[in-house]
Amino acid sequence: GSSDGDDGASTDDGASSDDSASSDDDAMAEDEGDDAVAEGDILTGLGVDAENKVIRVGLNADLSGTFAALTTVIVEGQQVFWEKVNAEGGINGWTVEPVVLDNAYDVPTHLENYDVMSGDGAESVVMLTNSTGSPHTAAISEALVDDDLLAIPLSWYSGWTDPTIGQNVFEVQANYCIEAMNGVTYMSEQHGNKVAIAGFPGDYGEDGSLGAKVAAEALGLEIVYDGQAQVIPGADQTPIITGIVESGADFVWLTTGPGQTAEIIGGAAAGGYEGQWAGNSPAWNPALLGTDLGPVLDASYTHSTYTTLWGIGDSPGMKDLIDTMRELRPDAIADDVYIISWIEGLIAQQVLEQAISNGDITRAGVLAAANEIEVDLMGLAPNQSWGGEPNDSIVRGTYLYDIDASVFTPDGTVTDDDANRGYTLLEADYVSPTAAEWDYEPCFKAE
Amino acid sequence: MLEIANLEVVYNEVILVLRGLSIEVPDGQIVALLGANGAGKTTTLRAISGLLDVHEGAVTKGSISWNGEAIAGKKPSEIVRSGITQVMEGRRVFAEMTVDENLTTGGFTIKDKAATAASYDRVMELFPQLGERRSQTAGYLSGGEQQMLAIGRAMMASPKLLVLDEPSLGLAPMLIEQIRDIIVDINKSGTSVLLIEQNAMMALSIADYGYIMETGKIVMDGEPAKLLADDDVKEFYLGLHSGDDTEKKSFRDVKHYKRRKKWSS
Amino acid sequence: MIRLDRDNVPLLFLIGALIPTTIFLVIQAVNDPALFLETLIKALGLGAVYALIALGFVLIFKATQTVNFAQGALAAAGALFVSFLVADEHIPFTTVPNPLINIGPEWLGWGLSVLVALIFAALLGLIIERITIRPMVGEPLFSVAVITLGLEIVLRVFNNDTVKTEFRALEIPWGNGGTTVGGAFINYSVIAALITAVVAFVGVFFFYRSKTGIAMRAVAFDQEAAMAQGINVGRVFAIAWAAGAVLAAIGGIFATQPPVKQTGAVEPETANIAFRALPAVILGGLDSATGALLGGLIVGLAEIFAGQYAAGESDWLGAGYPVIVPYIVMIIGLLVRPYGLFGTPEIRRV
Amino acid sequence: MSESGTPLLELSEVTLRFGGVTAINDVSFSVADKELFAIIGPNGAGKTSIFNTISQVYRPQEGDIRWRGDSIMGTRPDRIAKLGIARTFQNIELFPQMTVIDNLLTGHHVRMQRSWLAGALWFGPAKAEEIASRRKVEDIIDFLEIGRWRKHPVALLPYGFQKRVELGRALAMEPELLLLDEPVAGMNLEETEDMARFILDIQRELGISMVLVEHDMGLVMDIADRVMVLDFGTKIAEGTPAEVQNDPAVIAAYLGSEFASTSEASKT
Amino acid sequence: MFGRPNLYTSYEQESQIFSTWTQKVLAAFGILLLFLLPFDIPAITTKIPGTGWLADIPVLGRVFSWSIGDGIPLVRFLGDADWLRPMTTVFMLAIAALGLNILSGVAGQVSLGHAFFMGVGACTGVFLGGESSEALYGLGLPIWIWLPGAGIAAVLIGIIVSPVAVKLRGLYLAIVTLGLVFVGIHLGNTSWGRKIAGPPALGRKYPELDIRLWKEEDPLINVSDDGRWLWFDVTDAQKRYLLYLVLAIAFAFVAKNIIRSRTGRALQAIRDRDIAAEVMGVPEFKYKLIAFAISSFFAGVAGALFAALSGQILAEAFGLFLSVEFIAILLIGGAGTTSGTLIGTFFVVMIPQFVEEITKWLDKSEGPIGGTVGELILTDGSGDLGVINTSTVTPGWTLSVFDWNIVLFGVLIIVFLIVEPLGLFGIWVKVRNYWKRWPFSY
Ligand SMILES: Nc1ncnc2c1ncn2[C@@H]1O[C@H](COP(=O)(O)OP(=O)(O)OP(=O)(O)O)[C@@H](O)[C@H]1O
Ligand SMILES: Nc1ncnc2c1ncn2[C@@H]1O[C@H](COP(=O)(O)OP(=O)(O)OP(=O)(O)O)[C@@H](O)[C@H]1O
Ligand SMILES: [Mg+2]
Ligand SMILES: [Mg+2]
Repeated sequence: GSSDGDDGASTDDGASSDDSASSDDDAMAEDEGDDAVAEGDILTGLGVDAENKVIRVGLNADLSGTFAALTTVIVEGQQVFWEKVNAEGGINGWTVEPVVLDNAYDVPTHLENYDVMSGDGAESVVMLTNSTGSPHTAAISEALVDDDLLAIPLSWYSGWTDPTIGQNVFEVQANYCIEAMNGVTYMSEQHGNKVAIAGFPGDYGEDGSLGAKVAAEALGLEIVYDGQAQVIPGADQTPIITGIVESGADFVWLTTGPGQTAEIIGGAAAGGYEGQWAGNSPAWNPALLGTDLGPVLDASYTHSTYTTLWGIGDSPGMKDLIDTMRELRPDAIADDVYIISWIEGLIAQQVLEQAISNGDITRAGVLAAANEIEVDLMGLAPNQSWGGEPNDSIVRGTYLYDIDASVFTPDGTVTDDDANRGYTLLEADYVSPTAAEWDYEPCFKAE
Repeated sequence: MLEIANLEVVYNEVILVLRGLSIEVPDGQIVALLGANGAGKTTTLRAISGLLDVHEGAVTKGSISWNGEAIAGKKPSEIVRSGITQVMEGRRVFAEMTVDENLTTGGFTIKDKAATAASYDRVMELFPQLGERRSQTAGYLSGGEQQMLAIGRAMMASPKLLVLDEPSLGLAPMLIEQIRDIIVDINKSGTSVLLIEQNAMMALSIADYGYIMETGKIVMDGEPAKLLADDDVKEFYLGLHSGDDTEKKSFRDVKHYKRRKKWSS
Repeated sequence: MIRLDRDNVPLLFLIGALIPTTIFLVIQAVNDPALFLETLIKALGLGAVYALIALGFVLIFKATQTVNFAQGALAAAGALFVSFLVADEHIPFTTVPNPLINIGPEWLGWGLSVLVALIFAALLGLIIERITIRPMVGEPLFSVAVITLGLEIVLRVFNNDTVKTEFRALEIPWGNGGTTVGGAFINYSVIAALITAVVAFVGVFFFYRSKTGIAMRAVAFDQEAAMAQGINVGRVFAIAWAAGAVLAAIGGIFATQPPVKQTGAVEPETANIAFRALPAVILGGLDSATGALLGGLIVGLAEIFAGQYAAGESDWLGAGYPVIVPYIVMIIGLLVRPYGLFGTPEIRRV
Repeated sequence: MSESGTPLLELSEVTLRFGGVTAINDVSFSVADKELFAIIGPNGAGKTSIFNTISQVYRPQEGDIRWRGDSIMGTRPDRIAKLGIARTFQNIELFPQMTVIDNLLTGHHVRMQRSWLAGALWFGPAKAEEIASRRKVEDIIDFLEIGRWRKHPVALLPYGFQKRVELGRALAMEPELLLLDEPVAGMNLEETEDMARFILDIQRELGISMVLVEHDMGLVMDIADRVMVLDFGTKIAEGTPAEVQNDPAVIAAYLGSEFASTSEASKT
Repeated sequence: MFGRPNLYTSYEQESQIFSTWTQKVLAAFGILLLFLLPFDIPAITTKIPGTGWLADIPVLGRVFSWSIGDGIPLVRFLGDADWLRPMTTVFMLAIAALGLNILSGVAGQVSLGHAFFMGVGACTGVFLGGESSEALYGLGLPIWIWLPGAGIAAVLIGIIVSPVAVKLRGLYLAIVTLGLVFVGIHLGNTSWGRKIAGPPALGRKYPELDIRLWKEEDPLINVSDDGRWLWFDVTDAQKRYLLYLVLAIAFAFVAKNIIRSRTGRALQAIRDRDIAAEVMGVPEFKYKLIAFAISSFFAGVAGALFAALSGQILAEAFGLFLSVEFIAILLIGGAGTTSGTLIGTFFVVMIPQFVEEITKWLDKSEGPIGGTVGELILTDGSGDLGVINTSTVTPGWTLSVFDWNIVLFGVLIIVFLIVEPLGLFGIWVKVRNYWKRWPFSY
């Protein structure tokens, strides 16, 4: 974890001058945080503007790349979250300023942004509340450890819990692998024991496919078609469709993107396949209900995810989210991913609260605080803590929803009372026996 | 009538090529424009037909008017429609297209189908060699055949003013004679002709009026008879060496030093 | 008799590869005729969509000698226009309701709206041509090609991020419905694509024999000489781009339908149809309408058949191998004919 | 120097067809050392095609071409250049974006040895060779009086000078035989005289043999040693200028009435 | 010599890259500056009065805020972490671009497959230099093997595809090479491809840049950790910068030599007139092959450096966009010239940085100029006139700053080619010609 106290907390040789020249304009403020300064009783460092009592958190997010449609909304939601927090007086009087940089879903750009956030300039931060993408987060994970920074990845890869990086990369919610175990278990209970699997290659796709296989083995299901790592975005999916149709599976577990989900389900339906479908959370997009496939999906798809969804349930977190959005962004479309924004925000808020009460908001201090607490996600999702063993910090509960076109309000705004993107809850915080017993190990290993 | 007055043309915003050039082509006449390589003949022609743009050139001074209307700055297509057609230097046939298709493009501006057909027959009559290669790809024609095609293509537009940039380039002696007759023919049928030629003898033999240009300016003009009588024209354009000796000198005896021309002093 | 010299080797190779393939396919056809027929029809449908996109490429190439790399973005934009007019029922970029959608029976209103969408596509093509291509008259062709790459980048951002192209339905009246013939399921949109491709092909084919068509080619080969013939190069460019954009839009609409996609909705990926169709254009020959049609069909057949019958081999072929099948077919084709099957060879002569 | 008896270049019964067109039909001729041999004939007679067969851009279907007694049929064009056959082209084929110097240096390419790897490192042999070549090329530039253009891209040069540069590029190849395709087309008399002077100097002082294709009969008849006349790809006459000039077949097919009247030009 | 200011006294002098004294001094100064750029060098210790407003200007302000504030001079601005990596990227991309310039700019063989060859280099690098495990291949060899090896492997692959490539012309070639890019990314999905490049969408760790004699523990020269070089404290990022700078200079020198020597002329001749070139004694096939090989070598090495800079290899990174970026570099810089290529690379990499700086500045500034302009073009999506949206989601028809960055890249390519088809180099030539009045007086 937080090893040798390097540039973060200690005073090093650099220009440690706290000369009176600091009365300069904005641009000057940046070299203030060059080293640890005691402000009142609180130890501050890089990423903090002690004079104005501002703490900066970073979002290294995809705002113009492959997942921009999704990520921009999440980032916007988190900005709303901080607006609210700051309006209510901040965290013990400290204002939180989100620094948003676009990684364009590109690893070199992610690294460039990370250099900025981990540096000592005006955009340095104490933690990253969003680090979009798996290869991207993997590329910075070692640096996070070196820099005493923590990051919340927008990626549910099962490897983040790894002890070497798990105290810096905060996996939030169940991972793809656990999700698939739960999903396959649930589906087999409902629909039968012949399962087909199809997914992308790589961390996401193969994590999900492997999770499905683990569950299938534990439950004694028959894997009639194995499409692990076979689905390639942009390619014609005929081989997979052919495979699924010929397999005669009772249900199919997909770890794909919405486009491929539609492609495969539509193709299989045209080929006469009549089984059921389910998949990891990213495989679904409610907009699909508005397409020609709407009826098929309504009848046969089960959506799995890690959290409660917009307007479903009456947890305090959901109430807070909806109220805040209604107040600050009344025109925004009601979107389930705001829940992710809120979860990221809640984690950062509670971590910073702890750090302030510890009297240390240097990077190392924040990191230490984060590993001390259990965050309360206010019913939006299972609570979580990271400090202990991997097995203790893994979340094992997921949520399952039935897709229901009749409750689908396509462009419902946050002020709509019955804004619903087409879900009815089947199971909340569902933990399958396989998932409950799972001993930590990355399902999909790169090395 | 085409009138060019005090024309100045600059390439690439730095290279001044025409320095106050003035030329007139009265209706129904053949006017010859002679000059050394690089004098700016082709540039003059580009200015007339509006093609300077393509070469990063621009008219910076002076005027060009066609039947009283200023045409500098107009689009090439408009200029062609107003009756000026040219045979471009270096043939410029559409290499990938057949002979027939090349001729079709020549008649692009003519709507009247019968007129087009008539022009086509005329071209075929004038250049029987083209007739034999009608559907052959133009790029594989010999140099001279391409030249014929270029002239034929221009004739398809039945222009009021035909501008020819070195039509005799690369043609066999017999064909040069033919071309000369063709030009006279075309002229007789009412088309004015501006003829740019290196073959001064041929050009002056049919022209009504002649200009001689050097480095962007007209240095001498007049009736062919007057030009032919000039010593410098005789020496530098006709190869008839000075004085009473009207015998053409052999190339083997060409001196290794040159006499200065009086106009370039 | 075929002599074995350097030029014949690829040809022999091709024949050598075709014979076992044919035998394999014949066996498959006998084995399961319904599946074979279904695959064949699907392949023809995909081929028709490729051919439509390819025709758009050819049209623009024939006038400008450049490949329009923005064709994909134009396809997506065209499909978006339809989605605006039909699903959202208003005129693009405004809140003005689309009055046509309620005229007559559903299919009529839809058809009229599509027509309007195509007009919008043509306008978009014209605007793009006017702003970015017209100033390049007389400039090096490769620069123009790269301009279209720049256009692709810009248009894509507008398509994806401004409009948020997330599964916007086109509400095609027949949806992904179809009929069953001889045990094979045929999507109506496959039939529609085939008919449209043939109609477009015939149109383009005859256009090239007209005077304007010849003028267009003249412009492509030598802009200056064409101007000197009185051809209005700007007008020719405009016609080509407008027509190219319309063909792209038609291709884009079909690219959301079976057999290409099942959803009948525009998504960011719709724009990729152009890159998928590029091999078809090159295989057929960049400047040949016939080539576009045949190239499209060949590539479509190769892709779908490979996807259907080589599915078992995907481990060593690599998952998603159908994406690169078109490129492989293209490279083999070019080995035999460097200018594609029907392309005009450049005149090289001294 | 070739041994007496073997001509420098010899074409025997060469026939070249393009589909239905017979561009060259059973043509034989030979060029001796230091000779200036001219080929004339109507447009499309096959003159340029003969050049193209000699440089092996076209492969004739029949016949044989020998260089110093050895057949060069099937040799690649760049090998032909290396043997010592240089040429100019009917439609200027300079490298338009390169400067005059670079065009000439490219001509000298065949006489340079250093590989691309030596060039990449520059220092040492490659540099020495570059500078030596540059010296040779400067001599040619002086000889052709194009010094003032040396650093201009050739595309911007007036036509006449481009023709000169093309001649210079061919000379830079240090050839033994030079093929000139219409070197004075498009030139006025003054420039034609210059070009004639260069051609004669090349023949006399450098001792290079030449084959000349030209429609300017004044020039051809004055400077050629021997003339061959082609019509429709077939040889119709060969001999000294005087013989050819008075051959009725040649007059009918090519010269026309006008040529006979060169001497009476003043009458017009 | 025709009224030129530069009079040469020998062909030898004229043949040098920097042929006059002024040029030599300027070049030496420039290179020295590049070497010093990443370091902080305190020099001016007092503030300059009346220069406060300088700090208000984007980009420049970053520079001046230092020199005004703490008396640290101009060169400090790269000391900021956020400028160091982009500059290192410039050097790395410049190597690849120089290679493509020889193939496309000089020899006229337009290739959209440059990213593919970079990918080949990157994969070879990780195969030779990476550690093996049950899921991955790797030989763990030192950098002096894997870096050149990356180039050589790319050359070998280049030679394999050249029989097709050499036959093709113009856009046919461009599209076939584009196909290579797709094929290359696809190979990452095969069972053996992922053992080299790592699994798709996750990638694999790249070998470090440390220079070792063989596989021993302690590197000869440590590049991957902070440390002391001579009398400087150097961070790993600065070390990498210096390493890449040295490589870029070496490759630029080689590229320039190739272009100005016999080979370069032969390539240009083929570009301009292939048949004529052949008749002049330049074997077309051989030289196209050489051009392909050289370009692939540059690409291969650059590809390995690309992945090393990320610390990670990912097959998807070597996609079409990268290839397009190179074409943009060549065209913006001016195809065919070495200096143009270098300028073009700098421009293409740095433009997004500048755009970001400027929007940030506009967003924050309140002053008379910045404030008004900011208000005019920025919007928070509330329906005012602005076209640049400062929020991340973009309601309505405005684009976010991040989208604008991409749009601007596209627009820049378009505008550049329309305004100056010869690129930055063309602009430079024009400016120079005004002064030299070349070649005619006007
Ligand atoms: N595009 C161009 N850019 C720069 N200079 C040019 C351009 N075109 C021509 N020039 C220059 O303008 C001058 C005149 O050229 P022009 O072609 O008009 O001459 P010309 O009289 O037709 O010569 P020729 O008899 O050789 O055809 C020449 O010196 C030439 O170098
Ligand atoms: N590559 C080719 N393909 C088809 N036909 C050709 C080709 N090259 C030449 N020809 C034909 O061969 C004949 C001879 O052409 P060539 O160019 O040799 O004539 P030439 O004697 O040089 O004529 P000119 O004096 O007009 O240049 C012409 O009829 C021409 O059309
Ligand atoms: Mg001229
Ligand atoms: Mg000829």
